Amino acid sequence: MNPTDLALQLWPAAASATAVETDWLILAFTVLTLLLTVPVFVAITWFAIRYRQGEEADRSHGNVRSVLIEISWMLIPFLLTLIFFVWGARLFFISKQVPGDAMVIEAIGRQWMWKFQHPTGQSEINDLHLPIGQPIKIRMISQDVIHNLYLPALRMQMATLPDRYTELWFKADRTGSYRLYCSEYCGTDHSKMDGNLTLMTQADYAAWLQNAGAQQGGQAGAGRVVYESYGCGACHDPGAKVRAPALAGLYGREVRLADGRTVTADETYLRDKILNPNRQKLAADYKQVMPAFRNVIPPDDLDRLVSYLKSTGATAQQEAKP
Amino acid sequence: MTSGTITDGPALREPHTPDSRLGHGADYLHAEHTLRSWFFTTDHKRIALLYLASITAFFVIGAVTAGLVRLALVVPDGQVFTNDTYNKLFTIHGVVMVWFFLIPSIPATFGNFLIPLMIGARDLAFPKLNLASWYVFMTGALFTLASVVLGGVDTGWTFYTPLSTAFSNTWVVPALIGVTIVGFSSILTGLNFVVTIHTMRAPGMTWFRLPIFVWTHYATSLIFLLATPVITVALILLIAERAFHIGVFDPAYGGDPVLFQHLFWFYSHPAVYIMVLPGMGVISEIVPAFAQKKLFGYKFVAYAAIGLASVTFFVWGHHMFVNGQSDFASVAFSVLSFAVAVPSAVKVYNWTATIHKGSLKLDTPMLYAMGYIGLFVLGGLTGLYLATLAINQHVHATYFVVAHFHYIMVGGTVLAFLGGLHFWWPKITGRMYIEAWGRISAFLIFIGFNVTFFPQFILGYLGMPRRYHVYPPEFQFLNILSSAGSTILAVGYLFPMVYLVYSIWFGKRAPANPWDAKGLEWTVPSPPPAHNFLTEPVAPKVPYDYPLQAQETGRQHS
Amino acid sequence: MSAGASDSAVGVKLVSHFATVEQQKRAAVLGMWAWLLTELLLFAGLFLTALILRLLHPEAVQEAARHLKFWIGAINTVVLIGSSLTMSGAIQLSRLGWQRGMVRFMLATAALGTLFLLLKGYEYYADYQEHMMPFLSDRPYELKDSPPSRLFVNLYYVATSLHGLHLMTGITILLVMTWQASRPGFLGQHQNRIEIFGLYWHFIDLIWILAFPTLYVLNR
Amino acid sequence: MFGTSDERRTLWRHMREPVLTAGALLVMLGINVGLGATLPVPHVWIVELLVAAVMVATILWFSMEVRHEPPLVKLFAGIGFFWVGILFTMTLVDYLSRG
Repeated sequence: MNPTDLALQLWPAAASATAVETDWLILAFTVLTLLLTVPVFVAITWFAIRYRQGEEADRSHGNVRSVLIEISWMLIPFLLTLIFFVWGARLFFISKQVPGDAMVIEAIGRQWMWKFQHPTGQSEINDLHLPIGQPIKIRMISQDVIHNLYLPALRMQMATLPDRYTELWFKADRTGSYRLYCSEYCGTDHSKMDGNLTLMTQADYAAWLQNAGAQQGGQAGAGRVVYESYGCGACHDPGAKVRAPALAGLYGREVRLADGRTVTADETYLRDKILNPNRQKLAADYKQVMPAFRNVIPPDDLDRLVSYLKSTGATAQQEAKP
Repeated sequence: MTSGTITDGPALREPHTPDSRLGHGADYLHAEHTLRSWFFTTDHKRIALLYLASITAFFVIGAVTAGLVRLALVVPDGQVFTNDTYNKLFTIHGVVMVWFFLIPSIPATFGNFLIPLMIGARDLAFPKLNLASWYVFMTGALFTLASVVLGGVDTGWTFYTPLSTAFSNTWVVPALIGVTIVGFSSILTGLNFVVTIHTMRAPGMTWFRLPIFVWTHYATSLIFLLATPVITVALILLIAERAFHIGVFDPAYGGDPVLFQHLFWFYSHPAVYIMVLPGMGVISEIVPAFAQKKLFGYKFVAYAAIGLASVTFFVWGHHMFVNGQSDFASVAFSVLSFAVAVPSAVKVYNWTATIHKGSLKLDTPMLYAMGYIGLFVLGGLTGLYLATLAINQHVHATYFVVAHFHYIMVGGTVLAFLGGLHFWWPKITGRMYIEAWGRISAFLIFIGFNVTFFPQFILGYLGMPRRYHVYPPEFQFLNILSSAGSTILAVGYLFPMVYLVYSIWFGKRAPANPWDAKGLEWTVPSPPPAHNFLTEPVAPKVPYDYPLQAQETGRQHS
Repeated sequence: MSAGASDSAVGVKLVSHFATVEQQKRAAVLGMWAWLLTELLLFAGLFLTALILRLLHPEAVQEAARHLKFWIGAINTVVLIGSSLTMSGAIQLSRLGWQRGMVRFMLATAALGTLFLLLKGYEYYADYQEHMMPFLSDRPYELKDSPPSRLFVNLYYVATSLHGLHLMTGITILLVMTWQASRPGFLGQHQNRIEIFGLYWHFIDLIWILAFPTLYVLNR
Repeated sequence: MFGTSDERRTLWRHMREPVLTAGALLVMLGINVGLGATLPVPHVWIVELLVAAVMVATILWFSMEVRHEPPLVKLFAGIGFFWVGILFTMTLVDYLSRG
């Protein structure tokens, strides 16, 4: 189904179970809204006709238990709407708990385009092809201002912030072509920062990966190039003149710090150390000599570099085992 | 009830002779005639008119830019303007409407004019400060207006960093300086109202004899005082950020752009209640007057105003559910936002109960009031949709949000403003407008508004993001519908501008109390004398002492 | 020589739109307190920013705070506490109607305020010498290896200059008022102006009492 | 400058409270400066914050004479701090719970 085929659409397509449940949520909420408002509208209209000045009508007033009335129309609607708070919060929490087997797509927002990178290394601009029936996590960051990745068919959006990773996940269950947008105003061509989200079967997706082949070689392979181009090896390679910590096998290991603490060299640690080595967490027995790469290395290069470092970690661990 | 003879003839040229019973003294419009007596006046009534003229001008500017935005959106491919022009247009619309129209609208005009009259005071506590606040307002507003029109600003009225600080190439700093200055005018107005309501009430005018209009303005003034300084400092930091790269909001140095959003919304969410509460005050005056019935649940409505003004400070994070705020904070802000429904519901149900078994006159102010109730209810409940986390994840920053806040701000504030304008027009000018025209324009505005903004709820749910100049073609039909509605709305707005101005010269003389309304402002001649009361005002024993009233039991009457 | 002996009548002249002097005085006091509310919230935004910076970048903020002139800040606090004392003195004497003594106390208050600003100016100068002005683009920054420290140092300038601006306004008003108050008959008509201004002055003091620990002490 | 002993007594009667207040403030400042200069224990900032809070309360209560004011002014003196509390608490709810 192509969204552009529709002249007038009144309800958006839903491509995941969460999206369908969100629709039920808003429909049910609308029913409650009507229950709460229609009586008011009808009453106002009816009173306006019935008690119009000059109309004969019974205007005598009996006693009214006003405190009881006031408290009931304060609390009953409030408690009823709270049901929807709970329901909405439940869905929200589901959307925050990423399953362990989720496929990770790296997304970068910049003025004014999206760049998506598949786990196998292929990347695409503005458009995104994804398989259904598989949890997908989009990890995203911005290179400049705040953007917001919005996937209406999945009823999902998340801001991309400069220098901080955010994520959203979903499990689509319907193939088709849908829209994706930037929904946080980001400057001149904000409204052109959109594209198509194509959801396909797993087989089609595999075929697409084969054929699309935008950038083969994978993240880690590309990361090796980054490693070379920034001259990291000059200090970090074994046998380098400057004594810097070896990086092979670093990922996932415990690192003893100068202040006595021990931290795990996870992804955040690697990123922090590259972007701003002085910030904290200086490794024990080393002097602080590394320059900061904040504002030097673009986020996509950083992603590749970290992938590379992770892969060298995995290799080293495999070698160490036998 | 009536005072003075009612004759037709030119109003502004001939002083109105007040009832001999009340002693002598020219009314405030004719007390002095020089230009100086207007621009250096310390009379709260004249200052209210200065504000009325200025905010009407700003409303026209905001409305014209809105019209241009709607014009651009008739076609999906953005052929009418360049993207930059479009972005500047909606920024002007937002900045002008929010800061130069909606925030001062009801408080600075009707609040200024009516609070001293309603509480039985000769003036506000600090008349010179009142005049100063108008000059501060005009300085800031014209400064900003010059920079958004001459240079253009393309950040949207929200000024989010780092777009506004590091990436926009437009005149952001002058616009920010102007908005900061206008903030001081809000603070001075709020300060004046708070002090006036506390210290200037006539003997016997206890808190529970005050009209709800005064209560809601008291609540509004508290928000002015407590929220405005925070946006002032946020804007100062933004200016320093842009001018000196101080970096606190700049991620390039480790600053946090989300912190700006916190400071911004700490003000800007309560600012919604700066716009809404005075409107509720106006409606609470109109409904009893046109039902000739005592306001139902007076104390609850009064406390609800204070309740709204307090609760609104705990909910700002619902603007940031998908902006990188922690999940825990989002849940906390979400549940607190639902609490806003309680005092809002109190207001709406009590107005409805007031109409029950009343004796209704469906004149223009009442038509606006009824329209207000309907639109405010829709706007308020769609606000609860937005406070629901899962729904927000879908409709955040879409046209659903645009529709929602226009239902609150146009359906709420503007309709209340127009209702109040018609209701107090005879008091302010001493002239009656032509009733038939008033009713026609009320209907036009109600219909035009709904045709304009209801399709935007659907557009938003379909997923059309806000601030989009170029949009997918499948949204064109609803956008055309919305733009068509806006032309009806525009005609509806033009009508009152014509017939109200016409009435100043050619309208029938207004009696002191044309609506048989209660309240001290209706006990003085129309227009009121320069010193408000010619005899010592006597506070009513009971507020809203209309002929019809429900026998409310279960609590003590004060 | 007796300054106090020249007692003058103490009172407040009624302005026409008030019913009583009592009402007029209450309005003035409440008005100043309402204004001070806004001042508090204004500075609270800056203190909150400082706290958030501390949470986000603890080490950098500590490092930056250690470069601030702790002792000048402390001496300045003493100066402001002293100025509060002289301001209280002026208020007390105004109630007694001791006009000349009051004027001297007011001058002393203005002098202490000015001393604060001079010390602050010297502090800025010392900061400049030590390359601690990261917002100057053409001057290298001392802690350039720690970008987040810039944020805190810059915030320090925003906060202290905003406070300095308030103090400067206060001194200007105080001097104008001293000039008016030195003329005969002032206390008979406008005694409450001294009290109202006193509230403002004490509040600037209060803000500094909060700013000093927030910027200089807590982050060490 | 105050000639007669009568006048000096009157003066002292009126100045006793401001002088004592200033003295108390200076002592508390001394404590904070001492703590800040020596940093005797970890988390000394808690103590410093408490001392600063007491200093603020002292200025409000004595220097600004809130204790002699009617309840309304007392409310106004306190309400601002309550609102500062809202601003800080709700913002920290976000920052302290970020993963």
